Amino acid sequence: MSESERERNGEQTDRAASDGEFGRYGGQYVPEALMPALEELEDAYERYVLENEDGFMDEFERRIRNFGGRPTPLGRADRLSERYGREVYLKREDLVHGGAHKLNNALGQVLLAKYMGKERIIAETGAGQHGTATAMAAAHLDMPCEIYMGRTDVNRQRPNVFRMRINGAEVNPVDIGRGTLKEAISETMREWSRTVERTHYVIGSVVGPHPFPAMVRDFQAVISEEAREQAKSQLGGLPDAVISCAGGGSNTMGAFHHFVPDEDVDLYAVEAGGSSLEVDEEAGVAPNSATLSTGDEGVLHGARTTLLQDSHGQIMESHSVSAGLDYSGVGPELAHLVDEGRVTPVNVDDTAALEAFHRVSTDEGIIPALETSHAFGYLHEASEASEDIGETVIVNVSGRGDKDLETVIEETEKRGLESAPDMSVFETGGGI
Amino acid sequence: MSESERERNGEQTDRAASDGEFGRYGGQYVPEALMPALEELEDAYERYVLENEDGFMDEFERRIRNFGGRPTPLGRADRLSERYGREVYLKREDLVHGGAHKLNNALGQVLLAKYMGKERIIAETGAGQHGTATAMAAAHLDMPCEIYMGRTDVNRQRPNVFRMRINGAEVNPVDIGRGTLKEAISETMREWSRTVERTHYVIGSVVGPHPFPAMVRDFQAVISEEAREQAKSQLGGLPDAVISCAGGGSNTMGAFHHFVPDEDVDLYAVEAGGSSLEVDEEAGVAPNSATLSTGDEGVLHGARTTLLQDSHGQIMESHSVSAGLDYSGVGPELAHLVDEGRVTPVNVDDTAALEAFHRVSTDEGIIPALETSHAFGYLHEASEASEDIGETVIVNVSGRGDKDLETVIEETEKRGLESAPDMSVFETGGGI
Amino acid sequence: MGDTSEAEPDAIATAFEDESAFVPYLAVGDPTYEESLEYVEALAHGGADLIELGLPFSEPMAEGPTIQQAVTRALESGMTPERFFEFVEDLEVDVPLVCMTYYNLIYQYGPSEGPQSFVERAADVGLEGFVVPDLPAEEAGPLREACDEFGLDLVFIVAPTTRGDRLEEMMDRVSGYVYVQARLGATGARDDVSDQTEGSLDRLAGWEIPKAVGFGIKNGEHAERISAAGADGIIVGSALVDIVAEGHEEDRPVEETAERLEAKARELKDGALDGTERLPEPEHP
Amino acid sequence: MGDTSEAEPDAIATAFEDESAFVPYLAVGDPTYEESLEYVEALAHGGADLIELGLPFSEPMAEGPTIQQAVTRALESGMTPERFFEFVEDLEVDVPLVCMTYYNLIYQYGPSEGPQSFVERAADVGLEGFVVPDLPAEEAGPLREACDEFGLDLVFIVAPTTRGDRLEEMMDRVSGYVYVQARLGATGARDDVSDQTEGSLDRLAGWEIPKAVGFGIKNGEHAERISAAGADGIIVGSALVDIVAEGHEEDRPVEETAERLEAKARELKDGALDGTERLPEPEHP
Ligand SMILES: Cc1ncc(COP(=O)(O)O)c(C=O)c1O
Ligand SMILES: Cc1ncc(COP(=O)(O)O)c(C=O)c1O
Repeated sequence: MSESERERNGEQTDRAASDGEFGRYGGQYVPEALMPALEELEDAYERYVLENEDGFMDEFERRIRNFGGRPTPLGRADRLSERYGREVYLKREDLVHGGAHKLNNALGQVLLAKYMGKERIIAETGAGQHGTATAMAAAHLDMPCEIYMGRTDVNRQRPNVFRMRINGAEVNPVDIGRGTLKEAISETMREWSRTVERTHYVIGSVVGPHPFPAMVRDFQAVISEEAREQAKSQLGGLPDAVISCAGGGSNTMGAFHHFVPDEDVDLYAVEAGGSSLEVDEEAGVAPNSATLSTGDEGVLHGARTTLLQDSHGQIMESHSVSAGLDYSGVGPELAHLVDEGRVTPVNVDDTAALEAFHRVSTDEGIIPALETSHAFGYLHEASEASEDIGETVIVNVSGRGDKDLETVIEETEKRGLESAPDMSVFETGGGI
Repeated sequence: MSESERERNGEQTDRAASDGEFGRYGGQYVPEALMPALEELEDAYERYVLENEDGFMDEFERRIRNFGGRPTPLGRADRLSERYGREVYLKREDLVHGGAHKLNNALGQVLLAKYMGKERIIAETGAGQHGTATAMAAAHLDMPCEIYMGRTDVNRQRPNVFRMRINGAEVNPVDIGRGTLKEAISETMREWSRTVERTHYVIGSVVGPHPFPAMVRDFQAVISEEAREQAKSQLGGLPDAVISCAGGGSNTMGAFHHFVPDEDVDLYAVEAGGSSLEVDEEAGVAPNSATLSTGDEGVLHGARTTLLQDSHGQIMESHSVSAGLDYSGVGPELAHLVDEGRVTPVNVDDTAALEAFHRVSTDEGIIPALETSHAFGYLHEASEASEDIGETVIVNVSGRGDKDLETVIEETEKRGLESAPDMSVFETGGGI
Repeated sequence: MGDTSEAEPDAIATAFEDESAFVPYLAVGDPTYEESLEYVEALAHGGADLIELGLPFSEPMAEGPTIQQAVTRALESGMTPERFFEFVEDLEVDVPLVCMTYYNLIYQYGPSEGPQSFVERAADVGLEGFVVPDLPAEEAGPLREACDEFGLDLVFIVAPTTRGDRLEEMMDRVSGYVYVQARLGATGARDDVSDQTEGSLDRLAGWEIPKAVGFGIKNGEHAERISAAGADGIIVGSALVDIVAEGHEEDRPVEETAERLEAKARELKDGALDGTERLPEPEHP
Repeated sequence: MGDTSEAEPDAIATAFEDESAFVPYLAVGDPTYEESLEYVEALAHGGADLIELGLPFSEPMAEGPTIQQAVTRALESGMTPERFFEFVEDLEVDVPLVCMTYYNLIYQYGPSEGPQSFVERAADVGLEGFVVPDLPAEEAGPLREACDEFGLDLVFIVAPTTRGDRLEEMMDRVSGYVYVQARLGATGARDDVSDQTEGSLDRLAGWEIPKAVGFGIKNGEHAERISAAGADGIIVGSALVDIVAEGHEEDRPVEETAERLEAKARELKDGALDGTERLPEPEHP
């Protein structure tokens, strides 16, 4: 559908464009019961986050520094720089407490819930990264916390389940559908509807109804705020490009936000190409999670945005070797920046991401999350194809890969990747 | 044996007191083949580390910042402060790249080896924390790396084995004795003897022959250097006490070093009390690792120091629920500071450490390493017993506890600890 | 229903005329197209005054587990928006029919995006209106316009949390009836009927439009109490879907399940009727 | 040995008189006290000129796997420093005996710490000296003093890496003989005999004291070559310990293992003797 066709459809809302709308995306497509809560949250967002009422942002910044470990470094990747003949710098969100950028948002929202007088936190989680970050933030701020997680994910992400429990959170397995992130979000929305008056729902990415996409972006924007200053002082200027992996898009929006006005800085959002970009309409399955590249406009989990759906509008299952990218939607602001041409959507398949995982681990002594490995995979593919991504690039290292070891070993073996270290001698154990 | 008896024995060496001797401890009790390497290392330590030749320390500081994530925060523990009625601050070494203070030392030594023109790195590891830190540093600095690890430890610390392999290190299982840290150190010493001319041995704590104890301390001293400045600016002055867990003693010495001249700051080294302080002479087994509290002087792994030994001088097996504290010796400088009365040695048993692990995790949203949990265990016990440990205390959070999840769950269940979250619903899995 | 039973333009208003309307919900295509036809017709025989036909969406954000499972069964048996419209055409009932679905299906339908095509087709097959649980009044502009264009009603849900400005905005835009959510939470049959119902009905006292109460109504006694509290109708979903699910799981003959549905419908309708004849019982005697 | 075969004060010098001394090593108590007595005596019968008796230490930092395992077996069978001294007293051999052990055992022995008690007791049972692999010259002051006090020798090891100042320091302090480490690495029988041996012997050319070469000597041919390269003696450990280990694992009668040891000793001694009679063979023909 062309731009003009879209306009003819006359989609518009009654809210001001600044108010939760990003071009044609955004909005608040939620059950009526939640609307008053969203209004309350909008109000709190404006007062506390945007206007720093009661010193909210000061406290947030102090806590994300002293508890979260910010600022994270911008470090040069010596061997990748040599390998690709360009200056590669890494923004180290893997060093944030909990091992990923997720805490920036979780801590911000749990603190906001406290300022709002809420008594309880709920959150969904897929791979468990947002759940563990939320459990940590809730424990730190003394808020009861319940995490909803698909049963399949509970079973395959046990270490993260244990971390949440150890931090004192309840973990509620969701026995619906495929038992993964999509179902967990829906279930958390339902639970929120039931208990909305005293509960805050900590959404895990720049998705969901307004004000979540804007608010989560603002909490994550500390990434690009720091990176931009660090680039100026360490590199003597802005980078030519910023590369970031995109699931829901929170690390992406965080890493891009302050660079958006810098038109000379190219922004690459790297999605999961999965095993293929083809979809199986019949089964309702996309063997990828390349929403920005292959999806189209629709309404999911409270927002109008780009998503993976079949021709009827049923949401398709997404698939990626990386659980954190395995989601059928994407944040509305990111969808808009892609429409505008400001952000370039690209994608990298499972195998390329696994290869990048190993390459970065042996080259740099950093074990990136499988999600992050997609960003490195694109750096590699663009360099191999001699694409002009610039002299100086920043890769946002959204998280660490300790959580992915089992998956990586299994998937690496399945594919017989040659670049990977041989683990077989340790598989069988063996006595003394 | 009393102090005066010791003096009458007239133990002394031919080296100046400043040169690898800490009171009656220290020295270089190694095979002759290694002595030239130690001389070379002493020389390199003096030139590069102490005198910053070729800007070595500048490069170290830059890399430990941009790669390692320093400085780490000093953060207030709100709920522990409330619980104990004192100001509790946490020095967050768990946020260092790799998840523990270990990288401070590993990065320093691998960089030094590079400056010395060595071609290859070897290291021992017990729980795998030093091994993973060394593998990360070696990958970062492009040095081939082999890690020696007891077979028992290889089998029970598989995730760390995988992390090392993924960072490109070789892992050599040691099939001797009980197959744990003590054997791994001996084997690495042997391997070093074989290949000493082109190889540097990265020792993992403030133990071993001179110059290791002094050098490792200097690389770790960044902890107290930062903490002291942070205390002055955040707390308006020095703390009353610093509490740190002690295995070999590297995080302890790192956290204490710059406070040693501040006589008003009490320094507590918390050892593993294991299951009991009694020893089984017959079996050669100490069911603890409380070297400073219960051991006596002897010679182990290249240094005269305090150690766990039977009446004949045979080294005893140590035991602790925490693999990183499970060592029969301790650094000579720490032994000396205890003799001098500057450092107070205390210990906490397995159960108290496990309880502290859960308490800190639910109170603060930080999952401490089991090693670190001993330091928190002492804070708790001292507070319960109304001991005068001061108004303001800093606990050195030497590492994160992700690595310990399986152990903690198992040991918690075995003991039926009530304070711990119930994990049973997740044990059995269950379908959709 | 197609040409056999074309309802009049004021069909919804008529359905609420006796002030004790019974409004059942079923997921269309649950567990199969054919069975589902029988079940909906059984509800009509049992006394339904208006039927909410659920067009299954893969992410039923507002539903409890009972309806989620119904939706899953329906999708697995191949239900699509097009089939849904065929279903409406095939139905042999003469009560007004309302489509309950999520906005993405409405938005995606037809050659161009936007709700027009869907609404046009709905009008075509004789549907009277829509309930869209994820479309609050603020986002309903385009659908409202399309409904006006094709003469269909757009029902809004009023929740216990809805107050003040938002109520007024909704009053301006709602048509057909208002769906009064009896309590917080997703749909699902409950043993208790919430105290919040009366409060909600009080807040809507000035509204001209019929007020149907749903969420958690399970049996005749509930229906009676709600009706007695002043509701113009009662909406029942999960309690009926439970019968379908049970029939499916226990492999009952279609007729048996249809009979049970009809009996349940009768019980609920009777309860509603009784309620309008009595004074409200005190909630806490 | 006690009073049966008290060696003379210059016994070690005498042992090296023919410049082709054979110096075997065994871990005392491996696999049991009794067996070990037989094995050491077998070596004496096989032609040993001096015997290094290993007192097992739990952390044998300088040993390869063969001797580590011997040490483990000995410790498990209950070997202690006191039992070791009894062993020396029980031995019926008339060659000089040297104790090879690690410093902690020497340091801990007796009522007060420090090496005196150990050295005194060693002198008492008739030991002639010590080899302490983890005690470089720099740390040897106290032990050197105690040895002087009780008239025992202190042997140092010269490694291929030892050069310059350190050699001179060692020359000043060594007594008895010097243990020339043939190559880098821990102990253990190897098939090759290192080129480094000649270089090491060259560096020690000016030393008065006998030079015994060890590390990796496995058979008569090795012994011959080392001897021919100018060594005053050959030290053999692992190749003999291997025979003990094999006997233990395969449950051979003690006498059989003792015979094998004696035969191996004879082969090595003969090789050493042959070596002194020939010119060195070129290493790379
Ligand atoms: C390390 C990491 N990176 C990226 C993502 C993707 O999320 P987002 O696109 O919101 O940053 C996740 C989600 O779990 C993650 O854990
Ligand atoms: C987290 C942590 N803390 C403490 C220790 C103990 O070592 P040290 O006493 O040298 O700091 C270890 C050792 O592995 C460790 O991993």
